[in-house]
Amino acid sequence: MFFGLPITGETIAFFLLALIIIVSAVFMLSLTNVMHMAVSLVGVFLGVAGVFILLGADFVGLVQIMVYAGAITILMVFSLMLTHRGLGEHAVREVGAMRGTTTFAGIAVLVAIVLYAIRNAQWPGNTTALQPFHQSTVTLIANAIFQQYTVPFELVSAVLTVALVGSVVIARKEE
Amino acid sequence: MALQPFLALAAILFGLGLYGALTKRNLIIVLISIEMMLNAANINLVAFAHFLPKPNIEGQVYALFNIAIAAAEVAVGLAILLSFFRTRDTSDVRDMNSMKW
Amino acid sequence: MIGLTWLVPVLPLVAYLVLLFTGKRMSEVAITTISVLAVLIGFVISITVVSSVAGHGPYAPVVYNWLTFGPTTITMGYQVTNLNALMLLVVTLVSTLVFLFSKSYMHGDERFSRFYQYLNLFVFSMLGLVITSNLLELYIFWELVGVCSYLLVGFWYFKPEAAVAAKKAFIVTRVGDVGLFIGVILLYLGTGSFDFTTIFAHLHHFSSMQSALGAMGRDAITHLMTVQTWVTISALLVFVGAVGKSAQFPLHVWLPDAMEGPTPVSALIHAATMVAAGVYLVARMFPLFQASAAASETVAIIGGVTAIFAASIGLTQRDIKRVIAYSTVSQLGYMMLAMGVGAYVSGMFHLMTHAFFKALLFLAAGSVIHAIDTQDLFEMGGLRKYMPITHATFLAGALALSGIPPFAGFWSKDDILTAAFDSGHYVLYAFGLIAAFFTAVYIFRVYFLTFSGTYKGSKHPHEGGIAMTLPLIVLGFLATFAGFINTPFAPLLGNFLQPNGPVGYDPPANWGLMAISAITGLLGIWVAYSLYSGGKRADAFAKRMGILYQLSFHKWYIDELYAAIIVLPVVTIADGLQFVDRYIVDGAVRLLGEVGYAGGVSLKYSADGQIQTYGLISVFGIAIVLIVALLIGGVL
Amino acid sequence: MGTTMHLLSFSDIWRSMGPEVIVIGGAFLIMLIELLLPQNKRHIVPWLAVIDVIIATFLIISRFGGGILVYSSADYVVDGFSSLFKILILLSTFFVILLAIVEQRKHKLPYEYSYLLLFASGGAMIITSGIDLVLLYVGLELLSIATYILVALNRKDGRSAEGGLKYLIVGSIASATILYGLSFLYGVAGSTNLGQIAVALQNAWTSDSAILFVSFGLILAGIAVKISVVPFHLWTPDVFEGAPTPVTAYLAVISKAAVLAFMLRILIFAFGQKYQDWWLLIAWLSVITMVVGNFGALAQGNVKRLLAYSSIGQVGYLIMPFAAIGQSQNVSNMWQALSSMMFYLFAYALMTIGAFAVLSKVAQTRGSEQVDAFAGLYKRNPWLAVMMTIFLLSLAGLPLTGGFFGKFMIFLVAFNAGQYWLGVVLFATSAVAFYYYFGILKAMFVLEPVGDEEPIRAGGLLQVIVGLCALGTLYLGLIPGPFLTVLNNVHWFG
Amino acid sequence: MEDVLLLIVVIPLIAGLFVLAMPARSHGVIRAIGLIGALIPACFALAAYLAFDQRQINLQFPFTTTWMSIANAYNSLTLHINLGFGVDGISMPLVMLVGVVSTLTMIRSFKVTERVKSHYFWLLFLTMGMYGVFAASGIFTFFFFLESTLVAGYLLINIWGGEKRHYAATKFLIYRGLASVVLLAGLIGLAYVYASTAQAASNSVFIPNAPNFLTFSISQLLTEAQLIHIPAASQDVLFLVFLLAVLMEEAFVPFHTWLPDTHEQSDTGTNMMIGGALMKIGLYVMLRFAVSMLPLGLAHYATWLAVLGLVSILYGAIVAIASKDWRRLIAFSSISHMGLVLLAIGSMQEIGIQGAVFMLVSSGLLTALLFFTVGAQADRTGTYKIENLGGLSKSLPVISGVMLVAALGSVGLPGLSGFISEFSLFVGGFAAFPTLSALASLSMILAAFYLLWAMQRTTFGPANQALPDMVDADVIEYVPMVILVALVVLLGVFPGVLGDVVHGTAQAIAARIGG
Repeated sequence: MFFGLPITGETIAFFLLALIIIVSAVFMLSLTNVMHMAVSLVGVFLGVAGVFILLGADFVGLVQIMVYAGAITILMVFSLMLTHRGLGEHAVREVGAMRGTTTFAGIAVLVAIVLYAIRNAQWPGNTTALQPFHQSTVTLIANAIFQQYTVPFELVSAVLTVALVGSVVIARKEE
Repeated sequence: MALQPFLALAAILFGLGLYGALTKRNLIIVLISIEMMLNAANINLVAFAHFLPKPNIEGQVYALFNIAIAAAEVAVGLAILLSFFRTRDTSDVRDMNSMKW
Repeated sequence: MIGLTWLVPVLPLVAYLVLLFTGKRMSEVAITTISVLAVLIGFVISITVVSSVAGHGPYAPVVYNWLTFGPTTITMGYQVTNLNALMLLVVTLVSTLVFLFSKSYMHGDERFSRFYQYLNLFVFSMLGLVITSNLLELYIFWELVGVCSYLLVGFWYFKPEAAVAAKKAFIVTRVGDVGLFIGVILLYLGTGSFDFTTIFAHLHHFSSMQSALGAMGRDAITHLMTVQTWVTISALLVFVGAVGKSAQFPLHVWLPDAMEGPTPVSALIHAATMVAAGVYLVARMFPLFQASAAASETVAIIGGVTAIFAASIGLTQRDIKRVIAYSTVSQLGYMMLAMGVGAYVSGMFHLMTHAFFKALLFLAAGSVIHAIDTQDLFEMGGLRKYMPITHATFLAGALALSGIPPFAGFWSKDDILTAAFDSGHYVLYAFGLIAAFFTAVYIFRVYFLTFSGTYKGSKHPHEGGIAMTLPLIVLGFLATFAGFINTPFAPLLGNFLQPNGPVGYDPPANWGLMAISAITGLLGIWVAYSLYSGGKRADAFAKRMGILYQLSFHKWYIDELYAAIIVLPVVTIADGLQFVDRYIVDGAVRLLGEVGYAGGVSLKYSADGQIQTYGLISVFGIAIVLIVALLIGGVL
Repeated sequence: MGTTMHLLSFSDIWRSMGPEVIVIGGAFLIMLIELLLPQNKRHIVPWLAVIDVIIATFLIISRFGGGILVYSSADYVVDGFSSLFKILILLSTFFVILLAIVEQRKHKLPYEYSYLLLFASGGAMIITSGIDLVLLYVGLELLSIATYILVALNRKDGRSAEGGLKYLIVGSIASATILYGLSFLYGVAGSTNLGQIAVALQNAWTSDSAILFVSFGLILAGIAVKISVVPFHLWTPDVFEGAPTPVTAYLAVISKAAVLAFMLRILIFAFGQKYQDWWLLIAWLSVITMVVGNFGALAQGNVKRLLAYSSIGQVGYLIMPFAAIGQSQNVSNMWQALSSMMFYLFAYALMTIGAFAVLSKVAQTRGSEQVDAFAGLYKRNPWLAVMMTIFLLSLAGLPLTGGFFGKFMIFLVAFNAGQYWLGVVLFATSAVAFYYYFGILKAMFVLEPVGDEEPIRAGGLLQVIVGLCALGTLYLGLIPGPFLTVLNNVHWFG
Repeated sequence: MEDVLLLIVVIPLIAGLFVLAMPARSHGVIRAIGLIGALIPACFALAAYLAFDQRQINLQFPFTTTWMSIANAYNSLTLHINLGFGVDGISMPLVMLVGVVSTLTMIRSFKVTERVKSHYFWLLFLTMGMYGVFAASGIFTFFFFLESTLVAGYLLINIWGGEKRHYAATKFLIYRGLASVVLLAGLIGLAYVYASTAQAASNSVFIPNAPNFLTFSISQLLTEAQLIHIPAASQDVLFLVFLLAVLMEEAFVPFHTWLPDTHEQSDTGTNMMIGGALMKIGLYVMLRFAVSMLPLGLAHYATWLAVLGLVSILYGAIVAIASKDWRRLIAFSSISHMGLVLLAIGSMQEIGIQGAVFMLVSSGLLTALLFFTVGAQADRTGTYKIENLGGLSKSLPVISGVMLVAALGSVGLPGLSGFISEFSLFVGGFAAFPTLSALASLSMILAAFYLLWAMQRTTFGPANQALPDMVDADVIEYVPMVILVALVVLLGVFPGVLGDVVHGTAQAIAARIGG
């Protein structure tokens, strides 16, 4: 038993992934070298993708890897490079201890409350199956998107268009 | 495997993201931290989708939508950042202080 | 003619209005004619009224509804009683003479018509006061005469002293008026009426007052009050009004200062009529005072004290008018003394004779002042030969004042002294006697300093015209002979005033006391003669008297005392409170405003432009919201 | 769910979301037209947007009062309140676009604003009708992302980008918070459909109350950030100051209206079961929002920031009915609360947009947004001064104006719910607000113009905007009857 | 006659709009319109006054039209809000007072040469507001007009005032603003409490116009006040709310500091309007709502009322002594006088209530007259500081004389309107609080002291050499002075002209409060 959980392959996998995510996240927040940050960022996103896959959401996991670990990370790194003279140098002055502690305390309270609530809730029992769905998640997702979620799906296109046009309008050089 | 560990993980990630958003000085890192918060929410959704008494796919779909929107958000954020950088030559959060009081 | 009584006060009012609108364009003669006619007709009517009343007794009031006032209705109207009729006669007579006198006295003044306006208004108010049928109406006219007095004292407003004196006269009498005001209210609350008859009727049935008292139960004081104390308090408050108007101690301070007004004003208002209104009020409210022994006693004591106190000041004043003014105060004290000991008829008798001889003295003094333009006794002298008529009439007035038989003052003053003695007020009797002595001393001091010796001034003195001398002569006649209407041998006035049996206390004649008072008067004249007819002895005597002289000369320092214990504290408190108002009350308000504004400023600066600060605050906000949410849910 | 799924027919889509289709589809179309038009013809683009808005508005109005239409398969509902919200949104968008046209003549905003505004409004409209978490969230994000861009649109002013970035950071955190909260809702209920959530939650309160409270708190906090409830309001003045004035008006009105609709749906519909417990929390938020908003404005010299704080205060008034609902004795109170909020929202929209319109003109000619810029406005342009007076008096809550009547209705709600103190705080804080509103009034009427005394010439379009807003403000204050009748007859699904 | 009140309220507004339509430079036309716009309603008011039925105690000349309806305002009942007017014995005299004061202010403001157009517009607007306040028969109508006076007053002070006018105007605004807010809370609370009581009582008592229990109609509330009694606890709370509002509105100590500042900084016309009519609103509210509709609350706090009144009476009178500026002096004097009204209301006597109306009217006229004359002399001397004046009787006999009349009227001289007012109030006061009233009567002496002392320093004594050459009142100035003096004398000599109108209503109120 580990934290009250039976030690199975899944459990081990989960804790490994959790470790990766949290450590990467902490690294990302504490490192000052931009390249190191980027690497740990990828760690976080990949870890999350792993969690998704562990939860049977293979498609979502894949999208996570492609969008986050791929596209967004690259976008970030490019932006970092664009807004910085060199890659190796220290990114910026860091936050003061006082501010850091206060922020940490506030967030700690917040997270503690959420954790407390999570712990006290009566969640449904364990699902043993790795894959609870009887069909391929892709099919299910496709069905859902094109039947139940048609409207949001169409809207997302609007969101993306807005983002695209907006980014262009704002980021283009003054004519 | 149970639900709580996933939720706990998400909560912690949410907290970390929030912490990053509120303490990091580089605007890009701030934006990334916000993405981490969104990721936390996605973990929640996917975990719920998995562990619900009647597992349903809606959580996963929701997560997918979120990923798409988050990407759009990041793109816009970076665009505005570039515009800001162009006029101010800085990407420090603390330099966003021309408007106060 | 009795039906025309209302004309008596209305005629001066008409005259007032006529002068108000057209006076500026009228000649002095026209103004005087109108005014004198107005009061003269009133006088003639008054004579007929008196004769009617003498035969008929008091008439029922004639009233009109004025205002619905709670459960009752206030009426306005007039009533002819014996007392009123007498007063009408006295007031119109003196007014006529003073009006006439003023023509010469005020000749050439640029506000001649204004002067007559005020005088007419005054006479209207005074006559209204006299014949009113209810207490509220009396109060109304009471205040109006006060205002006229204010206006007339301040007639020469550009003299700072006159301005101050006018204000002082108004405010000091106002103190008394407030007492009367409250008294009227208390009587109304107790009896449910302002009508004299109703009020007096209730004084014999306390039950209705008892219930009114019960209704006032919310106030602590009323728990301690019985109906008797209520009556006493009401009576005392009414008397306070009288004290103010009649310049009784301790509210006498305004009257001497009021001499800043033109002399005819002093004669009419501050000697014969208005100041006597206090006495008249007590007489009019006589049943009330009879219902309260304590109140009557107070009236007597105040009267007696005032008589001797004012007389003692009169001994040393240098200003001719002030001496006579103190004399007035003193004589009014006599009248109050009479009222206090219950000698209703004696008081009214003295009021009447005093009106004649005091008006005479003032007018004579006015004649002198008019002739030589000074009021300082020590700048006069030897005027006997320049102004024979003035001298003769003044002498008559002085003798009347001193109580030398058979002049008018003797009979009335002696009546009072007798009443005081007979009713057992020996101390007050002694006061009265000493005051009588002082009276003779100071008035003959004036007489000797003015008319005997040699003239010290530069201006050539001469008699005024017929308008001046005629009133003097008429008044001189009255001062000499008016006393005979109520001698112990023939108490005509007593019979007239008491048609329904005796009112108050009417002492029998006492030859011994008469002799004593006559001798006292003669003694006083002798003292005055020895001190003042021959030059320097007075100064030596003054030195010998030392502190007493100083006390008298400085009017017992009452003015200074008031300045120190009333005016100064009030003004100081006012300044202090003004400071408090500005810096503490308003300061608190401004502070509150500033605090609010500072709150705004601090909120303004809390937005420091740092997005992460905003985020941090929001995080705390979220945490608080969560905690509250969980607390509400009963989970935490 | 999933078994009885069927596809939406096109007629269903048209009947349920015709206006949204017109707005968003129109936005796409206008985008294309803008690309195709030559540079010198592009000035017609905003007018196309205006026409689009007008068409959509008429469509809604023509369908108004048609009862409640629920499209369960599309998780979409068309009820009276959503229609009113949409009318409000489109009306405000109409004014904002016109104002932007005016503003553009001086500032050369990129023409993209016209369809960005349409997209944003489309998102806002979706929020008012959606009853699915996904749909609501996507709508919210469409609105948010479009407004982030709009705020940063003025590239010549560095403050614009800064404001946009600030808004983006705060807004994204808020979105993430809301999303996080929504995820718990989904987890407990097992569905993203609000109707099903509401049903599921009825049973879940006994077992999972803690997590539901957390979910509620997170969503509330996120919403609070978006509509700038104290203490989540601090970004507001900065962003308002940075944004181009039309966009500021947009943020102040439409964003808030849409998020209020969101709040209405989620908090009352989904959490309705336990809503009675929340009222005190919301009441306190309302109170501190009113107090801080109005006191914060006291010391402001910049009119835009002042109006930002003022709008914070107004939000306090707007959420008060939510608090009162919690104390309602019966269902009629809820109707009253909803209609009072709706009424005030309309009044608020008109007076706020009007005030910003006047401000934009004054700031333009004077080159300053300070209160001093208004000095002597009455002499320089009486029309603008009088109109501004109407808006300010309405904001301050003086009778004859929509602002007063709206506050009055909210006041009645509080009284009817027995919460007298809330009503008293409402009017007490608006009395404090007199100070700064009348400060502007004073500047306009009392003070002499500083610098040049040249009359300000307001263009016809601006006069139309301002005039219409003023007319509407007065109409709502003088003759609120017809609108009240409309409000009395609308129904809300939930 | 039914619409007369509506016309009275609307005509000034229409005139104001006409003024706005005029070119700014045509001062003559603007002034004429202003005068006509105030005169016509004043004539209507006079007609109404003469036609007033003294035996009837309901609101007369009722004009009511439904303005709007709010559904579900009280439980599921609909609230109908009326635009309504109507007057009774309390409000009729005050409407008349507004007519007199506003007309004369228009005449006085012929002297204003700066921004004439705005000045007349706002004066007319203020006139409308004050008519509306006194003539309103609905809570909503009342409040709406009350707030309109706020705006007009603020701008009138702020534009045409003295050196520190911004400060004074802001103070005016905040104080009266807060007061009106508190008042609104009280008014609506009153309506709600009456609604719930009426609903509860409707089984046993016949309530006209049921089942619209939540009503904003003042006449309906007055009717209900006779039929049902709302719980004592509610009455107490509501009464406190009203009391607080009135204390601020009417500038009672310690909420008074705005009034002296306001008066000190305002110009003469504004002062006449504010002192002459606007400052009567607070006590009108007290009589109209707190006294008439909350009898138990009144009974509970009667002593407090009296004490508060006494404090204002003495405080105002004493501070007035030390006032160096005529306008401050008048302000404190009016605080003192209004305190007397509060004391009398606390007495719960019919006479006290009658006296209250008398005092409101009388003090309105006298304050207007005082401000007018003080302003007229200041126009010539250029100063309001008492110490800089002196001997004005010489050069300005008419103005000084009228000033003296006004001062004496304030002192409570019989024959002028102040006397019967003070007298009635004191009769009421003594009937319930002899000790407090006795203390209050000190103010009669103090009033004589400060007013006559100020007169002595202003009009008496040698002329101050520093003063310029002056010309006495001109024709335009005669009109207000003559009319006001005539009215003051009329009321003083024949108080029945006012008393007959007031009596019936005062009696009805007294019956309600058991006085």
